[in-house]
Amino acid sequence: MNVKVLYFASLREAIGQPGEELELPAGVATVGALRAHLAARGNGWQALAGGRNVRAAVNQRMVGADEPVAAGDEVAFFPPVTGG
Amino acid sequence: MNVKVLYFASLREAIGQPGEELELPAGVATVGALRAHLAARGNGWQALAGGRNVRAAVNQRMVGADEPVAAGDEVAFFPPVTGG
Amino acid sequence: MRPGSDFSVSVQEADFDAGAEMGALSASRRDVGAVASFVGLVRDANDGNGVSAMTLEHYPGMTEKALDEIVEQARQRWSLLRVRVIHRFGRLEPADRIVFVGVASAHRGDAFAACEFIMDYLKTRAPFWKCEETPVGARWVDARISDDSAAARW
Amino acid sequence: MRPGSDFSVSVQEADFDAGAEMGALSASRRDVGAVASFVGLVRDANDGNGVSAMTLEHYPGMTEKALDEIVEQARQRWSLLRVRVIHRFGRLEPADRIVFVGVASAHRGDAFAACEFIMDYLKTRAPFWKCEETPVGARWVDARISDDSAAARW
Repeated sequence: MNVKVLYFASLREAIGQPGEELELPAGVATVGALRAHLAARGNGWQALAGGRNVRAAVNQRMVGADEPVAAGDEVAFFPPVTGG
Repeated sequence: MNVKVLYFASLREAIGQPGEELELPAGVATVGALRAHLAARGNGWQALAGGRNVRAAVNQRMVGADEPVAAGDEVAFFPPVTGG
Repeated sequence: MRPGSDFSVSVQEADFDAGAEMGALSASRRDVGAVASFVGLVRDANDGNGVSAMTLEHYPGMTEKALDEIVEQARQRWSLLRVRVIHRFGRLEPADRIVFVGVASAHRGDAFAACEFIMDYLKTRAPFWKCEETPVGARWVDARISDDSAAARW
Repeated sequence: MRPGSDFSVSVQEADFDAGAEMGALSASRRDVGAVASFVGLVRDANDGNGVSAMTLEHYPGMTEKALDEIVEQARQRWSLLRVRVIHRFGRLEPADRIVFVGVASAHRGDAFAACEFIMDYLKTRAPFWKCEETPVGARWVDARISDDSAAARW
Protein backbone atom coordinates (compact mmCIF):
# COMPACT_ATOMS: atom_id res chain seq x y z
CA MET A 1 0.00 0.00 0.00
CA ASN A 2 2.03 2.92 -1.35
CA VAL A 3 1.33 6.63 -1.05
CA LYS A 4 3.06 9.52 -2.77
CA VAL A 5 4.17 12.22 -0.35
CA LEU A 6 5.04 15.78 -1.44
CA TYR A 7 6.72 18.63 0.47
CA PHE A 8 6.58 22.29 -0.47
CA ALA A 9 8.33 25.57 0.31
CA SER A 10 10.18 25.73 3.66
CA LEU A 11 9.21 22.11 4.42
CA ARG A 12 10.74 20.93 1.15
CA GLU A 13 13.92 22.82 2.02
CA ALA A 14 14.09 21.48 5.58
CA ILE A 15 13.50 17.89 4.49
CA GLY A 16 15.82 18.26 1.53
CA GLN A 17 13.61 16.64 -1.11
CA PRO A 18 10.38 17.48 -2.93
CA GLY A 19 8.71 14.14 -2.18
CA GLU A 20 8.92 10.39 -2.03
CA GLU A 21 7.03 7.15 -2.53
CA LEU A 22 6.27 5.52 0.78
CA GLU A 23 4.84 2.26 2.03
CA LEU A 24 2.50 3.05 4.89
CA PRO A 25 3.55 1.33 8.14
CA ALA A 26 0.90 -0.64 10.00
CA GLY A 27 -1.33 1.59 12.08
CA VAL A 28 -0.82 4.71 9.96
CA ALA A 29 -4.23 5.43 8.47
CA THR A 30 -4.66 9.21 8.71
CA VAL A 31 -2.84 12.33 7.61
CA GLY A 32 -2.02 13.13 11.23
CA ALA A 33 -0.55 9.68 11.86
CA LEU A 34 1.51 9.89 8.68
CA ARG A 35 2.83 13.27 9.71
CA ALA A 36 3.86 11.96 13.14
CA HIS A 37 5.48 8.93 11.54
CA LEU A 38 7.57 11.11 9.24
CA ALA A 39 8.51 13.61 11.96
CA ALA A 40 9.85 10.71 14.06
CA ARG A 41 12.65 10.26 11.50
CA GLY A 42 14.35 13.25 13.15
CA ASN A 43 16.69 15.81 11.52
CA GLY A 44 14.95 17.86 8.83
CA TRP A 45 11.80 15.83 9.27
CA GLN A 46 11.24 17.50 12.60
CA ALA A 47 9.84 20.37 10.58
CA LEU A 48 6.71 18.16 10.55
CA ALA A 49 6.64 17.76 14.34
CA GLY A 50 3.57 18.60 16.39
CA GLY A 51 3.31 22.28 17.26
CA ARG A 52 4.72 23.35 13.87
CA ASN A 53 2.23 25.12 11.64
CA VAL A 54 1.86 22.50 8.93
CA ARG A 55 -1.01 22.10 6.48
CA ALA A 56 -1.86 19.02 4.47
CA ALA A 57 -3.67 18.01 1.32
CA VAL A 58 -4.85 14.58 0.20
CA ASN A 59 -5.30 14.14 -3.53
CA GLN A 60 -4.88 17.91 -3.95
CA ARG A 61 -7.56 18.96 -1.46
CA MET A 62 -6.76 20.68 1.83
CA VAL A 63 -7.70 18.40 4.71
CA GLY A 64 -7.44 18.11 8.47
CA ALA A 65 -5.32 15.68 10.49
CA ASP A 66 -8.15 13.13 10.75
CA GLU A 67 -8.40 12.65 6.99
CA PRO A 68 -7.93 8.96 6.06
CA VAL A 69 -5.00 8.00 3.88
CA ALA A 70 -5.48 5.10 1.46
CA ALA A 71 -3.38 3.24 -1.10
CA GLY A 72 -2.57 5.35 -4.15
CA ASP A 73 -3.22 8.65 -2.42
CA GLU A 74 -1.12 11.75 -3.03
CA VAL A 75 -0.43 13.38 0.33
CA ALA A 76 1.19 16.82 0.53
CA PHE A 77 2.60 18.68 3.52
CA PHE A 78 3.35 22.39 3.41
CA PRO A 79 3.41 25.57 5.50
CA PRO A 80 0.40 27.93 5.52
CA VAL A 81 0.02 29.38 2.05
CA THR A 82 1.21 32.91 1.21
CA GLY A 83 0.10 33.58 -2.36
CA GLY A 84 -1.87 36.48 -3.78
CA MET B 1 -30.34 90.50 -2.86
CA ASN B 2 -30.25 88.09 -5.81
CA VAL B 3 -29.66 84.37 -5.82
CA LYS B 4 -29.12 82.06 -8.77
CA VAL B 5 -31.42 79.05 -8.73
CA LEU B 6 -30.78 75.90 -10.78
CA TYR B 7 -33.00 72.89 -11.51
CA PHE B 8 -31.84 69.49 -12.72
CA ALA B 9 -33.21 66.32 -14.26
CA SER B 10 -36.94 65.63 -13.66
CA LEU B 11 -37.26 68.89 -11.71
CA ARG B 12 -35.83 70.88 -14.63
CA GLU B 13 -38.33 69.17 -16.94
CA ALA B 14 -41.31 69.74 -14.62
CA ILE B 15 -40.46 73.40 -14.10
CA GLY B 16 -39.63 73.89 -17.76
CA GLN B 17 -36.39 75.80 -17.34
CA PRO B 18 -32.85 75.06 -16.16
CA GLY B 19 -32.70 77.98 -13.74
CA GLU B 20 -33.34 81.62 -13.01
CA GLU B 21 -32.08 84.69 -11.22
CA LEU B 22 -34.30 85.52 -8.28
CA GLU B 23 -34.69 88.33 -5.75
CA LEU B 24 -35.28 86.72 -2.39
CA PRO B 25 -38.60 87.82 -0.85
CA ALA B 26 -38.55 89.13 2.71
CA GLY B 27 -38.51 86.28 5.22
CA VAL B 28 -36.90 83.74 2.91
CA ALA B 29 -33.51 83.02 4.48
CA THR B 30 -33.05 79.25 4.19
CA VAL B 31 -33.06 76.62 1.48
CA GLY B 32 -36.26 75.15 2.89
CA ALA B 33 -38.04 78.52 2.86
CA LEU B 34 -36.88 79.18 -0.69
CA ARG B 35 -38.16 75.79 -1.78
CA ALA B 36 -41.57 76.45 -0.21
CA HIS B 37 -41.69 79.90 -1.81
CA LEU B 38 -41.02 78.45 -5.26
CA ALA B 39 -43.47 75.54 -4.83
CA ALA B 40 -46.21 78.05 -4.00
CA ARG B 41 -46.06 79.32 -7.59
CA GLY B 42 -48.11 76.21 -8.52
CA ASN B 43 -48.09 74.29 -11.84
CA GLY B 44 -44.70 72.68 -12.56
CA TRP B 45 -43.27 74.26 -9.43
CA GLN B 46 -45.30 71.89 -7.35
CA ALA B 47 -42.55 69.38 -8.10
CA LEU B 48 -40.78 71.25 -5.27
CA ALA B 49 -43.67 70.82 -2.83
CA GLY B 50 -43.20 69.26 0.60
CA GLY B 51 -43.34 65.48 0.53
CA ARG B 52 -41.53 65.28 -2.81
CA ASN B 53 -38.06 63.78 -2.60
CA VAL B 54 -36.02 66.88 -3.43
CA ARG B 55 -32.34 67.49 -2.63
CA ALA B 56 -30.60 70.85 -2.55
CA ALA B 57 -27.13 72.30 -2.89
CA VAL B 58 -25.87 75.76 -1.96
CA ASN B 59 -22.77 76.90 -3.79
CA GLN B 60 -22.34 73.38 -5.14
CA ARG B 61 -22.41 71.58 -1.81
CA MET B 62 -25.27 69.30 -0.76
CA VAL B 63 -27.13 70.85 2.18
CA GLY B 64 -30.19 70.37 4.34
CA ALA B 65 -33.34 72.52 4.46
CA ASP B 66 -31.99 74.67 7.30
CA GLU B 67 -28.99 75.90 5.30
CA PRO B 68 -28.97 79.73 5.13
CA VAL B 69 -29.25 81.41 1.74
CA ALA B 70 -27.38 84.69 1.24
CA ALA B 71 -26.93 87.23 -1.56
CA GLY B 72 -24.91 85.87 -4.46
CA ASP B 73 -25.48 82.23 -3.58
CA GLU B 74 -26.04 79.55 -6.19
CA VAL B 75 -28.90 77.32 -5.02
CA ALA B 76 -29.74 74.11 -6.84
CA PHE B 77 -32.74 71.79 -6.50
CA PHE B 78 -32.73 68.26 -7.89
CA PRO B 79 -34.06 64.74 -7.33
CA PRO B 80 -31.92 62.16 -5.50
CA VAL B 81 -28.88 61.44 -7.62
CA THR B 82 -28.63 58.30 -9.76
CA GLY B 83 -25.12 58.30 -11.22
CA GLY B 84 -22.49 55.62 -11.22
CA MET C 1 -7.55 67.13 -8.12
CA ARG C 2 -6.37 67.16 -11.71
CA PRO C 3 -5.52 64.24 -13.98
CA GLY C 4 -1.85 63.33 -13.70
CA SER C 5 -1.65 63.77 -9.93
CA ASP C 6 -1.83 60.83 -7.53
CA PHE C 7 -5.43 61.65 -6.62
CA SER C 8 -7.54 62.81 -9.52
CA VAL C 9 -11.09 62.95 -10.80
CA SER C 10 -12.42 63.60 -14.30
CA VAL C 11 -15.95 64.31 -15.47
CA GLN C 12 -16.09 63.85 -19.21
CA GLU C 13 -18.21 62.91 -22.20
CA ALA C 14 -15.44 60.79 -23.75
CA ASP C 15 -14.91 57.11 -23.06
CA PHE C 16 -11.92 55.99 -20.99
CA ASP C 17 -9.39 53.15 -21.19
CA ALA C 18 -9.86 51.16 -18.00
CA GLY C 19 -6.72 49.10 -18.60
CA ALA C 20 -4.55 52.18 -19.07
CA GLU C 21 -6.06 53.77 -15.96
CA MET C 22 -5.41 50.61 -13.96
CA GLY C 23 -1.82 50.47 -15.16
CA ALA C 24 -1.28 54.13 -14.30
CA LEU C 25 -2.32 53.45 -10.70
CA SER C 26 0.89 51.54 -10.05
CA ALA C 27 3.16 52.90 -12.80
CA SER C 28 6.71 53.83 -11.74
CA ARG C 29 6.07 52.85 -8.12
CA ARG C 30 7.39 49.87 -6.18
CA ASP C 31 5.33 50.37 -3.03
CA VAL C 32 1.92 49.52 -4.49
CA GLY C 33 0.84 46.02 -3.48
CA ALA C 34 -2.84 46.27 -4.40
CA VAL C 35 -4.93 47.92 -7.09
CA ALA C 36 -8.70 47.57 -6.73
CA SER C 37 -10.86 48.95 -9.48
CA PHE C 38 -14.43 49.16 -10.59
CA VAL C 39 -16.09 49.83 -13.93
CA GLY C 40 -19.80 50.54 -14.14
CA LEU C 41 -21.54 49.90 -17.47
CA VAL C 42 -24.93 50.57 -19.05
CA ARG C 43 -27.16 47.47 -18.90
CA ASP C 44 -29.80 46.77 -21.51
CA ALA C 45 -32.43 46.17 -18.86
CA ASN C 46 -33.36 47.91 -15.61
CA ASP C 47 -36.37 47.25 -13.40
CA GLY C 48 -37.87 45.00 -16.04
CA ASN C 49 -37.79 47.44 -18.94
CA GLY C 50 -35.53 47.23 -21.96
CA VAL C 51 -33.12 50.13 -22.14
CA SER C 52 -31.95 51.18 -25.61
CA ALA C 53 -29.89 54.13 -24.38
CA MET C 54 -29.58 56.58 -21.53
CA THR C 55 -28.54 60.16 -21.06
CA LEU C 56 -26.55 61.16 -18.01
CA GLU C 57 -27.20 64.71 -16.89
CA HIS C 58 -24.87 66.31 -14.36
CA TYR C 59 -24.27 69.58 -12.53
CA PRO C 60 -21.12 71.03 -14.06
CA GLY C 61 -18.83 72.44 -11.42
CA MET C 62 -20.48 70.75 -8.48
CA THR C 63 -19.81 67.30 -9.90
CA GLU C 64 -16.02 67.68 -9.75
CA LYS C 65 -16.24 69.17 -6.24
CA ALA C 66 -18.41 66.31 -5.01
CA LEU C 67 -16.05 63.70 -6.44
CA ASP C 68 -13.01 65.51 -4.98
CA GLU C 69 -14.69 65.48 -1.60
CA ILE C 70 -15.56 61.78 -1.80
CA VAL C 71 -11.94 60.95 -2.66
CA GLU C 72 -10.72 63.19 0.18
CA GLN C 73 -12.94 61.33 2.65
CA ALA C 74 -11.56 58.02 1.44
CA ARG C 75 -7.99 59.31 1.93
CA GLN C 76 -8.80 60.25 5.50
CA ARG C 77 -10.15 56.79 6.28
CA TRP C 78 -7.67 54.50 4.55
CA SER C 79 -4.00 54.46 3.66
CA LEU C 80 -4.05 55.13 -0.08
CA LEU C 81 -1.28 55.76 -2.59
CA ARG C 82 -3.29 56.72 -5.67
CA VAL C 83 -6.95 57.18 -6.56
CA ARG C 84 -8.51 57.78 -9.97
CA VAL C 85 -12.20 58.51 -10.58
CA ILE C 86 -13.71 59.07 -14.03
CA HIS C 87 -17.41 59.65 -14.58
CA ARG C 88 -18.96 60.16 -17.98
CA PHE C 89 -22.01 62.22 -18.92
CA GLY C 90 -24.11 62.52 -22.07
CA ARG C 91 -25.80 59.83 -24.13
CA LEU C 92 -24.66 56.24 -23.56
CA GLU C 93 -25.77 52.90 -24.94
CA PRO C 94 -25.86 49.41 -23.39
CA ALA C 95 -22.35 48.02 -22.77
CA ASP C 96 -20.91 51.56 -22.70
CA ARG C 97 -18.70 52.37 -19.71
CA ILE C 98 -20.11 54.93 -17.26
CA VAL C 99 -17.70 55.18 -14.36
CA PHE C 100 -14.22 54.09 -13.34
CA VAL C 101 -12.91 54.02 -9.78
CA GLY C 102 -9.39 52.77 -9.16
CA VAL C 103 -7.48 52.70 -5.87
CA ALA C 104 -3.83 51.82 -5.27
CA SER C 105 -2.58 50.94 -1.81
CA ALA C 106 0.12 48.89 -0.11
CA HIS C 107 -2.45 46.33 1.08
CA ARG C 108 -5.60 44.91 -0.44
CA GLY C 109 -7.89 45.66 2.51
CA ASP C 110 -7.45 49.42 2.10
CA ALA C 111 -7.76 49.24 -1.69
CA PHE C 112 -10.99 47.21 -1.67
CA ALA C 113 -12.64 49.22 1.09
CA ALA C 114 -11.81 52.60 -0.40
CA CYS C 115 -12.91 51.55 -3.90
CA GLU C 116 -16.28 50.32 -2.68
CA PHE C 117 -16.70 53.33 -0.36
CA ILE C 118 -16.07 55.74 -3.23
CA MET C 119 -18.64 53.96 -5.43
CA ASP C 120 -21.24 53.89 -2.65
CA TYR C 121 -20.72 57.56 -1.84
CA LEU C 122 -20.65 58.57 -5.47
CA LYS C 123 -24.04 56.89 -5.93
CA THR C 124 -25.63 59.14 -3.29
CA ARG C 125 -23.47 62.31 -3.30
CA ALA C 126 -22.38 63.03 -6.87
CA PRO C 127 -24.91 65.06 -8.91
CA PHE C 128 -25.62 62.76 -11.85
CA TRP C 129 -29.05 61.76 -13.10
CA LYS C 130 -29.88 58.99 -15.54
CA CYS C 131 -32.68 59.30 -18.07
CA GLU C 132 -33.37 55.98 -19.80
CA GLU C 133 -34.85 55.46 -23.26
CA THR C 134 -37.22 52.47 -23.07
CA PRO C 135 -39.92 51.03 -25.37
CA VAL C 136 -42.50 52.96 -23.31
CA GLY C 137 -40.60 56.24 -23.59
CA ALA C 138 -37.95 58.15 -21.69
CA ARG C 139 -37.96 57.91 -17.91
CA TRP C 140 -35.81 59.30 -15.15
CA VAL C 141 -34.27 56.58 -13.07
CA ASP C 142 -35.44 56.59 -9.46
CA ALA C 143 -32.79 56.57 -6.75
CA ARG C 144 -32.46 53.16 -5.15
CA ILE C 145 -33.05 52.85 -1.45
CA SER C 146 -30.32 50.21 -1.53
CA ASP C 147 -27.87 52.91 -2.61
CA ASP C 148 -28.70 55.01 0.42
CA SER C 149 -28.24 52.04 2.70
CA ALA C 150 -25.00 51.08 0.94
CA ALA C 151 -23.61 54.55 1.59
CA ALA C 152 -24.90 54.54 5.17
CA ARG C 153 -22.80 51.45 5.98
CA TRP C 154 -19.57 53.46 6.00
CA MET D 1 -12.58 26.09 -15.74
CA ARG D 2 -10.56 26.88 -18.83
CA PRO D 3 -9.63 30.27 -20.26
CA GLY D 4 -12.25 31.45 -22.71
CA SER D 5 -15.24 30.29 -20.71
CA ASP D 6 -17.26 32.65 -18.51
CA PHE D 7 -15.60 31.31 -15.36
CA SER D 8 -11.93 30.57 -15.74
CA VAL D 9 -8.68 30.36 -13.82
CA SER D 10 -5.09 30.31 -15.07
CA VAL D 11 -1.89 29.50 -13.22
CA GLN D 12 1.02 30.70 -15.30
CA GLU D 13 4.57 32.02 -15.29
CA ALA D 14 3.81 34.68 -17.91
CA ASP D 15 2.59 38.19 -17.14
CA PHE D 16 -1.00 39.15 -17.94
CA ASP D 17 -2.74 42.20 -19.41
CA ALA D 18 -5.09 43.44 -16.70
CA GLY D 19 -6.81 45.87 -19.05
CA ALA D 20 -7.54 43.18 -21.64
CA GLU D 21 -8.82 40.85 -18.91
CA MET D 22 -11.06 43.57 -17.56
CA GLY D 23 -12.43 44.31 -21.01
CA ALA D 24 -13.06 40.61 -21.66
CA LEU D 25 -15.24 40.43 -18.53
CA SER D 26 -17.96 42.48 -20.20
CA ALA D 27 -17.16 41.95 -23.90
CA SER D 28 -20.12 41.18 -26.18
CA ARG D 29 -22.60 41.30 -23.30
CA ARG D 30 -25.21 43.92 -22.50
CA ASP D 31 -26.28 42.60 -19.11
CA VAL D 32 -23.07 43.40 -17.21
CA GLY D 33 -23.50 46.48 -15.04
CA ALA D 34 -20.46 46.08 -12.83
CA VAL D 35 -16.91 44.82 -13.21
CA ALA D 36 -14.83 44.73 -10.04
CA SER D 37 -11.21 43.73 -10.32
CA PHE D 38 -8.08 43.40 -8.29
CA VAL D 39 -4.40 43.28 -9.19
CA GLY D 40 -1.81 42.25 -6.61
CA LEU D 41 1.78 43.40 -7.17
CA VAL D 42 5.20 42.73 -5.67
CA ARG D 43 6.20 45.49 -3.25
CA ASP D 44 9.82 46.44 -2.64
CA ALA D 45 9.42 46.21 1.12
CA ASN D 46 7.68 43.76 3.45
CA ASP D 47 7.83 43.64 7.24
CA GLY D 48 10.61 46.23 7.26
CA ASN D 49 12.99 44.44 4.90
CA GLY D 50 13.87 45.50 1.38
CA VAL D 51 12.76 42.96 -1.18
CA SER D 52 14.78 42.77 -4.40
CA ALA D 53 12.81 39.85 -5.85
CA MET D 54 10.66 36.90 -4.85
CA THR D 55 9.99 33.43 -6.12
CA LEU D 56 6.48 32.02 -5.99
CA GLU D 57 6.38 28.27 -5.55
CA HIS D 58 3.12 26.44 -6.13
CA TYR D 59 1.64 22.95 -6.15
CA PRO D 60 0.95 22.14 -9.81
CA GLY D 61 -2.40 20.48 -10.24
CA MET D 62 -3.77 21.36 -6.84
CA THR D 63 -3.42 25.08 -7.52
CA GLU D 64 -5.90 25.03 -10.39
CA LYS D 65 -8.31 22.86 -8.39
CA ALA D 66 -8.16 25.18 -5.39
CA LEU D 67 -8.81 28.24 -7.54
CA ASP D 68 -11.68 26.50 -9.34
CA GLU D 69 -13.21 25.64 -5.98
CA ILE D 70 -12.86 29.21 -4.69
CA VAL D 71 -14.59 30.54 -7.82
CA GLU D 72 -17.32 27.91 -7.47
CA GLN D 73 -17.97 28.99 -3.88
CA ALA D 74 -18.25 32.60 -5.01
CA ARG D 75 -20.77 31.59 -7.70
CA GLN D 76 -22.90 29.87 -5.11
CA ARG D 77 -22.97 32.95 -2.89
CA TRP D 78 -23.45 35.76 -5.37
CA SER D 79 -25.09 36.36 -8.72
CA LEU D 80 -22.12 36.46 -11.09
CA LEU D 81 -21.90 36.61 -14.88
CA ARG D 82 -18.16 36.12 -15.40
CA VAL D 83 -15.12 35.50 -13.23
CA ARG D 84 -11.46 35.44 -14.22
CA VAL D 85 -8.58 34.52 -11.93
CA ILE D 86 -4.93 34.53 -12.98
CA HIS D 87 -2.10 33.71 -10.59
CA ARG D 88 1.55 33.76 -11.60
CA PHE D 89 4.39 31.63 -10.24
CA GLY D 90 8.17 31.78 -10.63
CA ARG D 91 10.57 34.67 -10.02
CA LEU D 92 9.04 38.15 -9.79
CA GLU D 93 10.51 41.58 -9.09
CA PRO D 94 9.01 44.64 -7.36
CA ALA D 95 6.18 46.21 -9.38
CA ASP D 96 5.55 42.90 -11.19
CA ARG D 97 1.95 41.71 -11.23
CA ILE D 98 1.21 38.58 -9.17
CA VAL D 99 -2.51 38.00 -9.32
CA PHE D 100 -5.63 39.17 -11.14
CA VAL D 101 -9.19 38.65 -9.96
CA GLY D 102 -12.02 40.08 -12.04
CA VAL D 103 -15.75 39.68 -11.49
CA ALA D 104 -18.62 40.76 -13.74
CA SER D 105 -22.14 41.04 -12.41
CA ALA D 106 -25.36 42.94 -13.03
CA HIS D 107 -24.90 44.94 -9.83
CA ARG D 108 -21.87 46.33 -8.03
CA GLY D 109 -22.60 44.77 -4.63
CA ASP D 110 -22.20 41.24 -5.99
CA ALA D 111 -19.13 42.15 -8.02
CA PHE D 112 -17.29 43.81 -5.11
CA ALA D 113 -18.16 41.13 -2.57
CA ALA D 114 -17.21 38.22 -4.82
CA CYS D 115 -13.95 39.86 -5.89
CA GLU D 116 -12.85 40.47 -2.30
CA PHE D 117 -14.06 37.03 -1.20
CA ILE D 118 -12.03 35.33 -3.92
CA MET D 119 -8.90 37.25 -2.93
CA ASP D 120 -9.39 36.51 0.78
CA TYR D 121 -9.97 32.81 0.13
CA LEU D 122 -7.14 32.58 -2.35
CA LYS D 123 -4.80 33.97 0.31
CA THR D 124 -5.59 31.09 2.67
CA ARG D 125 -6.64 28.22 0.36
CA ALA D 126 -4.53 28.35 -2.80
CA PRO D 127 -1.17 26.54 -2.53
CA PHE D 128 1.33 29.31 -3.29
CA TRP D 129 4.37 30.19 -1.20
CA LYS D 130 6.49 33.30 -1.49
CA CYS D 131 10.24 33.23 -0.95
CA GLU D 132 11.68 36.75 -0.78
CA GLU D 133 15.22 37.82 -1.64
CA THR D 134 16.29 40.44 0.90
CA PRO D 135 19.63 42.06 1.89
CA VAL D 136 19.88 39.49 4.72
CA GLY D 137 19.21 36.55 2.41
CA ALA D 138 16.25 34.58 1.13
CA ARG D 139 13.33 34.02 3.48
CA TRP D 140 10.00 32.30 3.22
CA VAL D 141 7.15 34.70 3.87
CA ASP D 142 5.12 33.81 6.96
CA ALA D 143 1.37 33.56 6.58
CA ARG D 144 -0.38 36.57 8.01
CA ILE D 145 -2.88 36.04 10.79
CA SER D 146 -4.82 38.91 9.20
CA ASP D 147 -5.29 36.76 6.09
CA ASP D 148 -6.91 34.00 8.13
CA SER D 149 -9.23 36.48 9.79
CA ALA D 150 -10.02 38.12 6.44
CA ALA D 151 -11.06 34.73 5.04
CA ALA D 152 -12.98 33.87 8.21
CA ARG D 153 -15.23 36.92 7.73
CA TRP D 154 -17.10 35.28 4.86
